[in-house]
Parts: sequence; structure tokens; C-alpha cells
Amino acid sequence: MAVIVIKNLTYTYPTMDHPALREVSLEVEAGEFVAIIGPNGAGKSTLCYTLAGFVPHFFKGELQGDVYVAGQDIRHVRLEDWVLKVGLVFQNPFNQISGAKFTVYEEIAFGLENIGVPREEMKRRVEEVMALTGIADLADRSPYALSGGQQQRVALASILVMQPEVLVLDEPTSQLDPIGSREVFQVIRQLAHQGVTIVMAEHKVEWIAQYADRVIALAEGEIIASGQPAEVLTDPRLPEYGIGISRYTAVARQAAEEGLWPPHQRLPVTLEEAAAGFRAIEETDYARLR
Amino acid sequence: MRVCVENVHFEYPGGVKALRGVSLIIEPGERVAIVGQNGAGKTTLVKHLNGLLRPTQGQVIIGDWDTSQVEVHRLAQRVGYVFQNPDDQLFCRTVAEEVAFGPRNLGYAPERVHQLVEEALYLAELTDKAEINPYDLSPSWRKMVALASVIAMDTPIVIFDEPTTGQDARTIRRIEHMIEALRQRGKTILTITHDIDFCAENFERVVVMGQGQVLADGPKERILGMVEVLAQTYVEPPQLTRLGMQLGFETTVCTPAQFLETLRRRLGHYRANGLGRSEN
Amino acid sequence: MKLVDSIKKDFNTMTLVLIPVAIAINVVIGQIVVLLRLPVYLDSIGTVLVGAICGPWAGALTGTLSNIIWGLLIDPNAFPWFPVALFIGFVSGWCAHFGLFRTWWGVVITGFLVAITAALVSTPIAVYLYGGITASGSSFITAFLLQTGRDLVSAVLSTNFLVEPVDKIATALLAYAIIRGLSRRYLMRFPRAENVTPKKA
Amino acid sequence: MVERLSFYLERNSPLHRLNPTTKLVVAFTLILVAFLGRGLFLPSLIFLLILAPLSFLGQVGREFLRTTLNLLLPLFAFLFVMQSLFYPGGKTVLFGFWIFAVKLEGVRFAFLTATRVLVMVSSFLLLLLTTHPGVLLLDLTQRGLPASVAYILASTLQIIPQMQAKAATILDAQRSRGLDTSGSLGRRIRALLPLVGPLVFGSLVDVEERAIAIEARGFRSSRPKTSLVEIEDRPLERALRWLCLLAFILALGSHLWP
Repeated sequence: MAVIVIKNLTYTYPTMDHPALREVSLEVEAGEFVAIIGPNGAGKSTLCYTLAGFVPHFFKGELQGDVYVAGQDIRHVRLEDWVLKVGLVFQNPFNQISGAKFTVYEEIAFGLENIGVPREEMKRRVEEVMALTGIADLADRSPYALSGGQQQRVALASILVMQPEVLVLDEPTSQLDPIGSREVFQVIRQLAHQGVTIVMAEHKVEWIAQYADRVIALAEGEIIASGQPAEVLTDPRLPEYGIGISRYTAVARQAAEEGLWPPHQRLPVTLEEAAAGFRAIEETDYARLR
Repeated sequence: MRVCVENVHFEYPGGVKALRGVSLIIEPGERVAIVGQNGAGKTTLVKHLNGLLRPTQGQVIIGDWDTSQVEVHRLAQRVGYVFQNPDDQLFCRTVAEEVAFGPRNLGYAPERVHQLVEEALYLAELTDKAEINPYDLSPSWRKMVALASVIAMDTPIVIFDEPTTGQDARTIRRIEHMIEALRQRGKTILTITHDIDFCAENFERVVVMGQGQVLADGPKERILGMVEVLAQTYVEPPQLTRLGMQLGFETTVCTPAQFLETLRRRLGHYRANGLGRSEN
Repeated sequence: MKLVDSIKKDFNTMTLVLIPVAIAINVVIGQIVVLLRLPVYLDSIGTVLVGAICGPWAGALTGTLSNIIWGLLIDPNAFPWFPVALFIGFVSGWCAHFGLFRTWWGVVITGFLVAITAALVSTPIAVYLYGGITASGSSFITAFLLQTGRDLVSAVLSTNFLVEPVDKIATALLAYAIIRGLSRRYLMRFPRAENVTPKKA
Repeated sequence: MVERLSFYLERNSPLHRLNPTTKLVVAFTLILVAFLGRGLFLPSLIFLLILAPLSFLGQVGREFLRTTLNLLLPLFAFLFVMQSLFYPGGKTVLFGFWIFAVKLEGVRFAFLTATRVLVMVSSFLLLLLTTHPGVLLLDLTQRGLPASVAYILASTLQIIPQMQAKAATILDAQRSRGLDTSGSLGRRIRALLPLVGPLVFGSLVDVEERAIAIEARGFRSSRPKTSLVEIEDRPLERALRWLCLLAFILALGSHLWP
């Protein structure tokens, strides 16, 4: 069953002339992991904010079309209730620390205090989610004294603890180094396996290829491609729209132009696919000559 | 202008030893990338090059200036430093004024300032945005403004701190064009980066740092294949280098051109001889 | 609208998040001014800013909490001066309410009114708690006035009237420059944005 | 630049274990008694007989004395010189030199003012040295301080060190662009904008994201809030607080007595 249903969504921020999203239609099944790619300014963040209810409730502006999450119409809910349905994690780990609390443990409990969860249940949920995100050993540290990767996992835990049905992540690894990015991706993959619906805007194509179920490409507020990662990430139009592609895809495309990659074979996205593809070429060549 | 770092040690006031004996000579016109995990001492090292930090032991010489003898705002004539976050420096009402701030501080004549600003705006593809307020631009364009504002100072040495973090493919392309233009002008270019693919494709020399020391230093074709050394400081070889390794390439490849050339050679070799590869 | 409701409306989430940033701006700019050895304080720019775009009550709270934070973090001597900061925020909020934040000369008037209020409120504190002499350089003026035969209260008050306007007018102008630098789209999120944006025709 | 959240020092002392509100009430009472009570030596006795011994009970004696002196010595030196020379009611000349005359009334007034300020600053300081700001805020919230005020105070304390670090980075970035921050007064005034501009604009831009972040955590929820931790309050402490009220009434009485 589709958890998220978006039909012909067009949205314009106040004081802006052009819509940030145009005629976007999208359905996401329960437990699906959908990645959104696109250049900066393509509308990725706006789409994330819409799913999380901040468009239109926080940003105001003009929204046309339909947005339903778990059967509820976004226009007829209050933001304070909606945030329990859809959790939002975004780019800058530092801005997501509430500042209201002095330890990681209390920071994660902050959301539960706000919605009035009883103390015993609060402790159980906080400890559960700290174990899941691998930050149990940080419980007594100050959230501000952590590395970016650790802070981002605290931010993720602080949202997960509220048990949203849908988790929306807006470029959660863009400010992190490779180690921090891997930490965050691993947690998200695990969540997807546990059945949480995930929508994630992200630039890092190699990771998306490995983990996402489906990829949606946005450019200038419109969906320009949607489908299996292997299919969308090798779409020849992506570079024209300023969307990054993996080095494996790029080099195989150049090889194909020189006739060094079979014309009808799909281009690789991951290291494994590329290695297998090029190895096969070398072997056929070798076999043919023998 | 030559950069000479001689056995530099540095200890922060809290007692953290960030550099433990770093020596490095960078010749004019070199393009050097410094890689390594967070806390390896990369930023501490480059902050020594324009005098923001001064060695507790050892010397840093820029041309004929010892950095411990010259004030930072004077060293700015020789070393330009683009900080990671553009928002840490933008304050003017227009992009053009922002870009002119540095050259004006250096005391250049108005005509030269004007010319340098025009050129920097052109290189950063900002010519049509010269009169816009930097804070009305997207973060990617703000990054380009920050780059232009340092390029316009026309220093022989330019340092980039994590230029690609958080940027999309298009912006990274723009930054690459800018680096290429600077190379053609004979500038020495240094970068600190976690983006190892960007490093492989735009720099010729790689310095690997870990625990305040230089672990390896040399041409990228030698360094980026040193899996064990890189792993000590949590760096993985670039994507194409790893692909080359998986395919059993004899040499370390860093760029698409190098990869394709090796591939062609190997295939051509089989085609010509029908041998040269072990059975498996 | 009832007073309580209108105050509640001023304290939206943006206001609540802006206030800590504004207080931090007060503290950190205060320290930058010391670093640059400038002859002013400029430690209430954040308070005036909140007053202008979030209303007098939010301004008053920002001022009060600024002094509490200064006391918690740097010097408990700051605690008793909180009414001064409270009124700085409150008065700048009212000035903005009456449209004085739309032009630079209006802002100069605001700075002057804020200075007068600050002088009036700080005088009894200085006189009662510190006997009129504090550790700041302006106490030399107070001492001089005492020597010429003035009584304590009028000496302190005159000193404050002499010292405050320069600092508070500079403060108000800087707050105004900051507001000018912010985009309309951004300002619109704050409850009293209409105070500082040109009136619609 | 300050790199701590407050004056708090972590110790395991009876004073640290007291309920924060009790400490706050005691601090206020001592200050009010010092200012309202009569007698030239009352404030100094409060400091010597109550505050100083308490600081050692709280295992923060050395820091208490050192910080108090650091904060107040310049003020006291100034106060004594100015008041003994210029106190308006001064008549009894102790000794004179050149055009100045040191008067007894001035010295007495300076002593009383100085010791009162001493009690005020050191009482707060003792409270702050022995109380984690988070615990104080939590306790006050449980006693009715609005959650929004507690949020503002807690997040300000944590933002300030971050902003100071940002200010240091900005200073580095602008000096790297040739900005001279020493030079003449004119130069230093011109340096203000490049340093303050990025700090203010950068942190204001973050406000929007931070607002979204706390809304996403249900900060605006209309449901009744719960609390992860409960701060202990003992009957003995309640009694102590009533005692403080009594002391205050006595001091007020003595102040108003003709």
C-alpha cells in the first residue's frame, strides 16, 4: 500500500516568482527506500519539507495539487501533529541539536518530553534507539562536543525515537567526511530493512546505487526520471541536468564510445558491476584470440 | 614562489600536539592535495602557511619570508586562503564589492583592483551576478563568491579548504575549471580534501597525513595506490584506482584518461599477442 | 486583540530560536569590540534587533536574559543591571512599532530614546548598589561632577546622559544595517516584520 | 574567550547535592540581608562566617576565593580611591595631600558598599560554582518557569562557545584577506563590519533551520509535557527555605525601623 501519495504538486514560496516544484506526482510504498537526486536548487529540499509538513505550514506560500501521507491530507493537519507521522533529518548536523539539553541522552528524550511520553517508556525508547544508531557510548557527552558524524546520528536518533511512519532525510551526509557518511548510511540501510519508509535526498550516487530501492531525479522542480537505481543512475541525460554520476558509469560511457564496452550492455553504477563488466570484456577478447 | 616547511611541530594551548615534525617543500606551480582523517593535522598545517598559526618548533618559509616574522595581513599578499564555509567571510552588499575587499586591503591601485575583480568574477562564472547581494545567492554560488574573492588577491599561492564539501556536480565542475585556469597562470595550488576522486582528477601531488605527521608524499600515481598507508588515516583509494586494482592493472590509475589508456593497452596487447595474462 | 494574545503571537518558534542567537550576538560582539579596542560597548545589538522584528516584549525578554547569561557565564555583577537591558529591548520594540525603523533618522531617534531610558533606569541601580561609582571609565566624570558640588543622583544621571547616546545610537544603527541586509523572505517569518519593511501601497 | 558553559565545577559535595532552588533562595536571602540589614560589618560577617565556610564545604573554596577576587579587586580599588576622596557627605578629613583629602565618611561608605557588592557577587558565584545550569533550569521548570524561557537559557549557554569559535574563524578568514585589526582607530572601526557581518548574517540564516529542527521534535505540541529527570527536594530543605523568608522579614523590619 502506498504510504505517500503526491498528485500534481506545484508549490511556490512566498515572494518568489517561479514555483519550486512543478506538477510533481509520486507514490511511495510502505517500507520502500526512495532516493532523490538532482542539482542544488532543483527542489529536493522543498520536496522533503513538503513531506514533513513544513511546506506549506511553516513556509506558507501557494500549494496546488494533493499530498497524502498515510491517508491524511497535508493541508488539513496541524504541523505539531504531522511531525509525529513524518520525521525530518537534514544537512547541517549542528543546527539539528535542540540546544535545550546538556547530554546526548536528554537530547534524544527531548522530543518525547514535548509530546508527553511517560518517563519509563521514554527511557526504554531512548535506550533502544541509541543502540540502533550505535551511540550508546555517547549518552553522557554534550551533544555539541561530538564530531559531525556523531552529531548526525544523534539527530537521526532524536527523530527515530518519536517513531515516525516515514523518515525524510535531506542530504544527511553532505557535511560529513567519508567515515561519518558511512556511519549514517549504515544506520539508514538497517532502518529500511526494518520496514521504515525512507525518502532521502542525496548526491552520493555510489551509495544510492548500493542501498536505494528506487531513484527519482529532479531538475528545475520537475521529475525527469524515476525507476530502478541502475536504470536512472545511468540515464544519459543526467549530466545535462547537472546531476552527478558515478565515476564507473562515466568511464564505461567513454569506453563505450570507443567500442570498448558492448553497445547493448547496461552501464555499471557500482565498483562490482564495473569490475565484472570490464573483466568480461578482457576475457571475451582473450578467449576470442585463443 | 617556493614554500618550505621545515620540521614543524605545533602544540595547541590545551596541550594537544597537532603537528609532530612536518617537513615539506612545494615548488612554484605545483598542485598539491593534502588528505587524511579528521584530526590528522591538515588544517593546522595549512594555517601555518599564511601565518594564522606559528610553529612551536621549526620554520615555515614562504619565498624569502619567515612566517613567524610577518603579520598575517601582509602574508596575505603571498598566500590566499579560501575557508571551507563561505558564510565565514561574506559581508558586503554586492558580489563585486565582496570580491574587491581582498585586493583593496592589499593596497593595489584602483585600476588593478578593477581588473582583478573582473577577471576573478569571470573565472568564477559570476560576471552576471556582480551586483547581487551574496546572501541572496544559493549556498553553491556563495561558495563561488568566496573563491573569487580570494582569487582576486592574485597571490602566487592559493589554498582551498575542502572546496567540494556539500557541492553538487555542476559546482564541482566550476571549481575544477577555476583550478585549471589558475594552473595555466602558474599559481601554486594547495587543497585539503576528503573528496579523493576530486583529488585524483585535479592534483598532481598527494600528501597523506595522519597523527600530525606526513605518512606519504609524492606523485598521485604512486601515493593513491598505497592502500595500507591510506587506510592508516581512513582514506580509500579513488573509485577508478580501486577499479584498476580489481582488474589487475599493473599501474595505479587515477583519472578516466589513465584508466582508458591502460585498458586500451591491455586489450591491444591481447589482440596483438594473444597472451601476457596468467590463466585463472 | 487582548494583550496576552498579542504577546503570545510575538513568541512564535522563530522568535524563540532567534532570542538565543541574539543574546550570543550581544556577548560575542561585545567581546569583538574589546578585541578591537573601540571606545563603545555595542553589547545590545541583538536586543534591539529582536525588539524591532519580534516586538517589545520579546525585546524585553532578550535584554533580561542577556544579563542573566552574562552573569552566569562571565560576571555575576551583571545580574542587577537586568532592568536596563529589559528597557533597551522594550523601548526599541515600541519605537519600531511606531515606524521608527523604516528610515535611518528614525533609527537615530530610537537610539537616542533608548539611551535616555537606559540612563534613567541605570542611575538608581548605580547609586543604590554601587554608591554611584562603578569600575567603568565614565566614573571619572561622575567624580568630577561630585567635586563641582552636585549631589550623587544628579551626578550619576548627568554622566549617563553624556555617555549613553553615542553607544546606543551606534547600536541602533548597526541593528538597522543588519535588518537592511536580510532578505524580505527571511524577515517575513518574524512576527513584527511589518515594522521594518516598507508599507504596502 | 570563554570556553565553558558556566562557572559550574563538578564535585561530590553536600552543597552540590542541595536542591538548586534552595541554593537560589539562600543566595537571594543573604544578598537582601546584606543590603537591608544594619551595621557596618554585617555584610563582611556574612561573607566571612557563612559564604567562605560554605564554599569549602562545597569543595570549591579555592576557585570561589580566586574568582571573587578577580571579579571584584579592580572595582574595590576604584571604589575606595574615588569614594574616600569624593564622597559627597565627607567632613572628617583623615589626611590630605596636594589638592586631595581622604575623608572618614568616604572610607566607611566605600567599605560598606564594597562588602555588600562582595556578598552579592560571591553568593551568586557560590550558587553557580556548585549548580549545573541544566539542573537549575530543570528544577525551575518543574516549579513553573515556562519551558520556552528554560529553552532560551539552555540553548544560549551552548550557542555562545560555538559563536565564539565562529568569530575566531571569521577573524582568521578576514585576516587571510589582508584585513588589519590592529592599526589606527579608523582602521579598527573599519574592521568591525567584516568581523561582525559574517557572524551575524551566518547565525541569523541558521535560525530558520533551527526553528524547523525543534518543531520537528514536537516543541510546539499542545500535549502536556513530561520530564525525563526529577529533581529531588527534601522536607529539610523546604524548612530551610521558610527560615530564609523569616531572615528576610527580620532584615526588612530592621531596615524600616526608625
